[in-house]
Amino acid sequence: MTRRKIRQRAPWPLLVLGSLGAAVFVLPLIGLATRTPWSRLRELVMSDVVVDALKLSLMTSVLAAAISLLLGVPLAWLLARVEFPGRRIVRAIVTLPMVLPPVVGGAALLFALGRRGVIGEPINDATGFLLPFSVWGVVVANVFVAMPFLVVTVEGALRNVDGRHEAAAATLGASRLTVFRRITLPMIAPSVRAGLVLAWARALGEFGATVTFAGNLQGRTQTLPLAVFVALEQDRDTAVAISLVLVAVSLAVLLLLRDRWWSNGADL
Amino acid sequence: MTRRKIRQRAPWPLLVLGSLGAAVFVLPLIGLATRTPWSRLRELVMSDVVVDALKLSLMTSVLAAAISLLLGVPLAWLLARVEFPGRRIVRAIVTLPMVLPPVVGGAALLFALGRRGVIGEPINDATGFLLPFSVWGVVVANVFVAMPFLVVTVEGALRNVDGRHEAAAATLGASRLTVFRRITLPMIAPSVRAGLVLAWARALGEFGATVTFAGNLQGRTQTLPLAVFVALEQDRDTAVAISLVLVAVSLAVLLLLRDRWWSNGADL
Amino acid sequence: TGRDSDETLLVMAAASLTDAFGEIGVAFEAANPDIEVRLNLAGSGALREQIVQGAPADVFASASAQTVQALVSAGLALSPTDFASNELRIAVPTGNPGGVVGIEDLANSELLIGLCGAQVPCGQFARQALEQAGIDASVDTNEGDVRALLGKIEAGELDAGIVYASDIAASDDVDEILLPPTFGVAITYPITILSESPNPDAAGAFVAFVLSVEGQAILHAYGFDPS
Amino acid sequence: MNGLDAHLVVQLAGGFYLDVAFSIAPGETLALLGPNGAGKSTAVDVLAGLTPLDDGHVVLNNRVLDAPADDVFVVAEQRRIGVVFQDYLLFDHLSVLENVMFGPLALGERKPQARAMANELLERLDMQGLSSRTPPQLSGGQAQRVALARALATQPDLLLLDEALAALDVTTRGTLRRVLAQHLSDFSGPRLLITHDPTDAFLLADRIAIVEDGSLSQVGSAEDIRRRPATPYVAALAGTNLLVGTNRAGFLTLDHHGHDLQTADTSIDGPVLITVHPTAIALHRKQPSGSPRNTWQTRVVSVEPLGDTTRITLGDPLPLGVDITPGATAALNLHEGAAVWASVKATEITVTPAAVNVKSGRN
Amino acid sequence: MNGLDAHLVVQLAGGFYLDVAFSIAPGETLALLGPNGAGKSTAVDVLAGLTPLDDGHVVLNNRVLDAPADDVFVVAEQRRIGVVFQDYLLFDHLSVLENVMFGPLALGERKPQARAMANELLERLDMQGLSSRTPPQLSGGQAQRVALARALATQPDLLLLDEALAALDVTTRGTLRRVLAQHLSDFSGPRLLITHDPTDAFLLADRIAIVEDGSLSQVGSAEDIRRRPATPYVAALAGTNLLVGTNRAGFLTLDHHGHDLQTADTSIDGPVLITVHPTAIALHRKQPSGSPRNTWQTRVVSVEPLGDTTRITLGDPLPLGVDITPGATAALNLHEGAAVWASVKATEITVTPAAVNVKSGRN
Ligand SMILES: Nc1ncnc2c1ncn2[C@@H]1O[C@H](COP(=O)(O)OP(=O)(O)OP(=O)(O)O)[C@@H](O)[C@H]1O
Ligand SMILES: Nc1ncnc2c1ncn2[C@@H]1O[C@H](COP(=O)(O)OP(=O)(O)OP(=O)(O)O)[C@@H](O)[C@H]1O
Ligand SMILES: [Mg+2]
Ligand SMILES: [Mg+2]
Repeated sequence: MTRRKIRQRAPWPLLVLGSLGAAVFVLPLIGLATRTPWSRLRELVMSDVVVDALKLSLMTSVLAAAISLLLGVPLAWLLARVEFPGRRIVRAIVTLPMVLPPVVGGAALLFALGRRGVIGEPINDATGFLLPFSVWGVVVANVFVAMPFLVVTVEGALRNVDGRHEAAAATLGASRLTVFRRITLPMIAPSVRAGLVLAWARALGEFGATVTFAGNLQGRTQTLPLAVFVALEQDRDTAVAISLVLVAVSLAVLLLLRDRWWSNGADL
Repeated sequence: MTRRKIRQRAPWPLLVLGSLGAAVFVLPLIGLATRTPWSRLRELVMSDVVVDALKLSLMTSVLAAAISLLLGVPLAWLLARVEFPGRRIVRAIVTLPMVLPPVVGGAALLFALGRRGVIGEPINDATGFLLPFSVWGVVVANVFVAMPFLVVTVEGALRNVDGRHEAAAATLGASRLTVFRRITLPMIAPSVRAGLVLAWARALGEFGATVTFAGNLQGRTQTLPLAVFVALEQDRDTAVAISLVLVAVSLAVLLLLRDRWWSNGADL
Repeated sequence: TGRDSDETLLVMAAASLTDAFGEIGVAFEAANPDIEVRLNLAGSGALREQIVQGAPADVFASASAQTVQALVSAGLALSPTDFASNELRIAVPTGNPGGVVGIEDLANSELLIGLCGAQVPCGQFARQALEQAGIDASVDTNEGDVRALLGKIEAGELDAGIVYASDIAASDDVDEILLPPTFGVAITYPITILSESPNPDAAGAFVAFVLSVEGQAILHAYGFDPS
Repeated sequence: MNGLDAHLVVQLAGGFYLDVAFSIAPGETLALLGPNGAGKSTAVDVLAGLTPLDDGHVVLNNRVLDAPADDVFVVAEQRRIGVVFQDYLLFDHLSVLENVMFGPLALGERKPQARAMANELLERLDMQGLSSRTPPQLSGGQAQRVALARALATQPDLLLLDEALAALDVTTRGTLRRVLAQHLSDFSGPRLLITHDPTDAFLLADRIAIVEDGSLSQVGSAEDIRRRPATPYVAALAGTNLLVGTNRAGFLTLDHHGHDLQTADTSIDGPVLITVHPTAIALHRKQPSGSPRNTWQTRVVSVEPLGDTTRITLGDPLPLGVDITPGATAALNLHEGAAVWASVKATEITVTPAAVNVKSGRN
Repeated sequence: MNGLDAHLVVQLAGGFYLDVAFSIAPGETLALLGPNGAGKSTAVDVLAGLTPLDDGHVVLNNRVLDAPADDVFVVAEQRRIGVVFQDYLLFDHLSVLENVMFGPLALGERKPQARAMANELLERLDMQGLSSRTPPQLSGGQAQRVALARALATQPDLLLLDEALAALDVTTRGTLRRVLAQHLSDFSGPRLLITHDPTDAFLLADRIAIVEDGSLSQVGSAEDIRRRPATPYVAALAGTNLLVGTNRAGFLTLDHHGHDLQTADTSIDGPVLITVHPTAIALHRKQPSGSPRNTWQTRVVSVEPLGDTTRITLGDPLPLGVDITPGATAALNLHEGAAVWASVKATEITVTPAAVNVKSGRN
C-alpha cells in the first residue's frame, strides 16, 4: 500500500501574489530568450574566452561561498548569541557591502588591501604578496559582496531557534562548540543552505567589485560577468550568449543541489 | 532585584573565525575612511545631485522592498508548501537575478518590458505607458534584483518550521490563509525581517540593472549608486563622499530598525 | 534646474564626457532658456542598447565611431559629426615609482601594467599604438573604461597605463609620459541626432552648440582637442 | 448514524500498522487506553485530518470525512474536531488569551464575543491571572490547561483529548475532572479521551477501548475492564493479576508457569483467562492448614508501600501481586527475599473464556 | 558536605518568586511535589545552570555551582547534572541512539563505548527496536523513555527528573519504576524527582518536599506527608481530608465551616490542622444512635466510582471526601443530592499544631 497524498490547495490571495512574484522573474527570462541568437549560440559560446571565464567563475564562486560559510556562520552566531560592545554596529557594517555600489566596494578593498592599502602595503613590503590582479583578489572581492547574504540569513535563523534544546545539550556536558556543531547547526541547516545558495549565486554574478579590485585579465581574473561586460561593448549577441551560459550553469547547479539537500528528498 | 546576567563566553574557534569574518567588512570600511576627503565632505555631499539621488534612492528602495515582501513571501510559501509541476524550475529561476550580471538583467528587462519588448510593446501601444526611463522602471529593476534574496531566505525559514503547529491551527477551524497569516508568518518573522533587510539593502545599492533599464537621469532615475558612477568619472572624492552617504543612510536605517524589531528588544 | 521649460532634450553622452557635457549643458540652457537639457550618462555600449530599445533620446555623443556607425546602419541615427579629438599618453603615478621611461617599459613583466579593454575605444587605440611600436605589452588588467584605469594609476596600484591626454589633464595624481608622435592615432568623438528624436529641432541646436566656438572652448578646457 | 463511526487503517513509515474500528454515540465518552506506542495519538491525527487514512473510513454525524475508497477527504479546518494534542502545540507568539481566542476568531466569531468566551474558559480552568503570558512563560500544567481551553473554545462536533490531564497536579486534576465531566455532559457530541490513568477513564468515560500494538484488544464498560481483563496490560491497568491456562473441571493448568490451581468455576472447559485479585491472596509465615485448596511456597520479590496498603510481589512459581495492610507486612516481617506461603480460595479465582488473543502488551 | 545543598532564590519576569532551601544526601532521593506553577521546573532550571540564581546558593559535593553573593556561576556543561526535562527537549535531527550517545560523546567517550552504553540503556527501557527512529517518529511515552535514557547515559553527579514518568503507560510505568529504583540505588549521587503522582513519590523517594507557590510548605517522609498533611494540597495528595481550626480541650472550632467537631486528642491547645481519613467517616440513611459523638446531616455532592471503592463528596457544613465500598453505595442508595447522615469517631480525628502557614494550594 502506498501512502495516499492529500493535495494541498493554496489560498487564492497567496496564489495570485505568488504568481505575480514569479512573473517578475520569468518575464525577463522570456525577454532574454527572444533576443538570443540561438543558431549562433554554440559558436559564440565555445570560444577560449568563455571557457576560461567559466572555469574561473566556477572556481572562485565556489571558493568564495566556502569561505563565506567558514567565516560567516561563526560571525552570524556571534552576532546572534554573544553580547559584546558594539554588536549592533558590527551587524550593520556586515550589511554594508549589499548597499555599497560594488564598484565602490572594490575601491574600498583596494584602499585596504591594495598595493598602497592600509593593510596591503605593509603586507606587500614584507612578503611581496599582492591581492589585486590575482585570482585571490577575485575570491576576496566575491567574499566581500557575497558573505553578507549568508550572515544575515543565518543570523535570522539563529534568532528563530529557541535556546532550550541547546541548553539541554549543555546539561549533557557538551561544550559550547559541540552544542554549536552538533545541535545548533543541524537545527538551522535549511537556512544555512539558503544562505550558501544566496552567497554562491551572488559571487557567481559579481562584477563591479571584482573588476575594480582584481582587474580584468582573461584566464586570471576575468570571470563570466566580466566577459559579459566586455562583450556588451562589442557585440550584444555574444553578451547574451555568455549570459545564457551563466544562467545555465546556475540553473544546473541549483537543480542538482536541491534534489539532494534542499528539499530533504520530499520534493517534486 | 535586577536579573543577574550570566556572561556567555564564545568558544575560541567561533570567536577567531567570526572575527576574521567581521574583518572582511571592517577593513574595507577603514580603507574607505582613510581615503575620505573629510574636510570637503559637507560641501561635496550637499549638492542638488546628491539630494535628488538620495530622495529617489530611499523612495525606490523602500518601494522595491515593499513589493518584494508583498509578492515574495507568497511566492516563497508556494515554493515551500505547494507541490506543482515545474516547482523546482521556478525555484531555480527565482535565483537567476542573483547570478545574472545586473547589466544583463537590465537588458533582459528591456527585452521584456521596454518599448520594443515582448510585453512592453503591446502595453505601450495600447496605453502609452512606458516603464524604462521612469521612476517605475527603477522600482522594477530593483524588485528584479532584490526580491530573490527575500524569497530564498523566507523559503529556507518555511522549511525549518515543523508543520504541527499549522496543523493544530487547522483543527481550530483556521483556513489556510488564516494559518498563513496568523501562525506561519509570525513563526518565521525573524527570517522575513532578515529577507526584507537583504532585499532593501540590495535595492539601495543596485546599479547595473537600473542604469540599463531605467537610464541615468538626475531627479528621475538617477539613484545614489548611479550618482556615484557619474562622480567616479569626474572626481573620485565626490564618489567616495556619495558612497559614504549611502553607507550612513543604510547604517542609520539598520541601527534604528534593529532596535525595534530585529532583536525583539533583547539587544545591546 | 528646476525652472519651467517648454522642451526637454535628452542627451545620451559617453561617461568620459561627463564633466565637459555637464558644463556644455548649462551653457546651452543659458543660451536657450526654453530648453532643458537632461544628460543620460553611461558606457557607450549601454547607451546604444537603450537607444535600440527605444529610449526617447534626442542626441547621442559617443566616444566611439563604431558605436554610432552601428546605430546609423540600423537607421536609428542620422549621420554623425566629429566634435572633438584626443591623444594617447602613458600615465604613471606621481613620482613614477616604477621608473617608466617609455613605451618599451610596458613589456616589463615586473611592472603592473594596465590598459583599457579592447572593447572600448581607448583600449583599441592603445593596442594600435603598441602594435605600431612593436611592443608586446605585459598586461595585468584590461579596465572597463579609461577612468577606471586612471583611478588605479592614481592610487598607485598600477605602475603605468595608456590613457587619453584629456584624462591626464583632469587629474592631479598622475604624471604623463609622452608617446612619440609617430605612434599617434586619430581619436575622434562623433555626435549625432537620433532618428526618433522627439525634438529634432532642439537636438540640432544642441549639436550646433557643441560645434560652436563656445562649445569647443569648454571641451578644450577639459583637455579635448578640436576635431 | 449520528456520532462518530470510524474504521482507521494506517500504515506509518517506520512499519507501524494501525487497524482499529469503533464508534461513539452522541454524548458518549469513549476512553482509549493502551501501552506506549500502541497507536492512540496516531488515531487522533487521523480523526483530526492531519494524517490521511490508507483504508477504512471516518464518518461524523453522517458526514464522511475520510474514505480512501471513495476518494473523499475533508481537510482538518472543515471537520470541526477539537483536539488537545499530547504535546499541546500552543502558539508561542500569541498570548494565552489569544491562543484560546484563535479558534473562535478563525470560525468568524467577533472579537468581543471570542474574548468573553476565552476569558470564561480560562477562568473555569483556573488560569485567569495568566491570560497575558505567552506559552513559554507557563509551567507544564498551565500549558496543558491552555491547550484544553483552546480546544473547548471552538465548540467542536467531536472532542479528542490526548492525555489532556497528564501534566496536572492532584488538586487541579480533581477540579478539572469535574470541569470536564460537567463540560462533557453539556456537550452533545461524541468525545474520545486518551489517558494512561485508569481513574480518569473510569470517572469520565462511558466505555473503554483498549488498543495494543495497533489493534483493539478489548472494548467494554469500566466494570468489564476491571472484572474481566483480556490482556496482561488491561490486568495491570485494573490492578489485578492475570494468568493464562486451561480449565478442566476446575483444575487449572497454567500456560507459562509450573503450578496448578483450582477454581470453583467448572462451567467453562478449555482455554481460559484467570483473574486473581491482589487482595484475595493471603500470605503466611508457616504452611496454612485451613480451607484454601490453593497453597504454595514462594519468595517475596519486592515490597512496595503504597500508602494504606503494601504491594507485595511474589516470585516463582506464580508471579502475583498481593495487597496487604502495612500492619500485616510488619507482623509477617516481609522483606525482599523472605520466604512465605501464599494461599487463595478456589472461589476467589475467576475464569473467563480466552476468546481474545493475548498479546504481549508492549511493542 | 557531600550531596546537594541548595537555597534557590529566583525572581521571574512574570512576577513569580521562588525561594526554597533543601539538601539531598548522596544516594538519597528527594521527591519534589507541588501544584502546577509552584516552581518545580524553575528549580530544575536553576539547579541545571540554565537560569542563574538571584540569591542563595547551589553547592554540589562541596563544589559551589552558583552563588551570586560570591559571583560564582558554573555553566551547565561543567556541572555534571543530568536532567529529564518536562518537555523532553530531544534532538529531532538525531536518531534515538544518537540522542542517547550525545552525552557520553560530548564528555569524551569513544564511539563504540558510547554506543554500547546507549544500547544497553535503551534495552533496559524497552526501546531497543526504535534506536534508528528520530524523535518526531516516536509516541509520547517512547519519547519520554529516550529522554530518560539520555539523562542516565552521562552518569551525572546529580539527577533531576522532571515528571519523568508522566507519559508512560501503566505496565511500562511499573517496569520503569523498578528500573529507576534499581538505577537510583546503584547511583551514588543525590537525585531530585519531580512528579504529580504520589505513588511515584512514595515508591521512589526517601524524602518528600512539597513546594507551593514558590516556597516549601512541608518536608518529610512519605509517612509524615500521609499522616500529617500541612496544607489542603498535601491532604489531597495523601487522599485525606484536611480542616483548619482551634482545639480547646477536645472541642474543635473550625475556621471556615460552621460545624464543630470533637477529638480524643486533648494534648494540643490552640490552632490545629485536623485530619480525617476518608475511610473513617461512616454514612447512614437515618440518624445513627451509637457511640460517635460527631454526627451531622448533609447532602451528597458527587459520587465517583474508583474501582474497589467509591468516593463520596459531602456538601455543607463539612466538605469531606468519604470512601466506601460500591456495595455500601448501592445499599445506601447514594446519588448526587441524596440526604445522608455522616459520623466519625472522636478517636479518628487527628490534630497537629498549625505550625506551617496554610496556603491556598494553587496559584
Ligand atoms: N511520524 C511517525 N513516523 C513513523 N512512525 C511513527 C510516527 N509517529 C509515531 N510512530 C510510531 O507509531 C506507533 C504509534 O505511535 P502513537 O504516537 O500513536 O502511540 P501512542 O499510543 O500515542 O503512545 P503514547 O502513549 O506513548 O503516546 C509508535 O510505535 C511510534 O513509534
Ligand atoms: N519563562 C518564564 N517567565 C516568566 N514566568 C515563568 C516562566 N516560566 C515559568 N513561569 C512561571 O513561573 C511559575 C513556576 O513555573 P514552573 O514551570 O516552575 O512550575 P512547575 O512547578 O514546574 O509546574 P508544573 O507542575 O505545571 O510543571 C509559574 O507560575 C509559571 O507561570
Ligand atoms: Mg500518544
Ligand atoms: Mg513543571
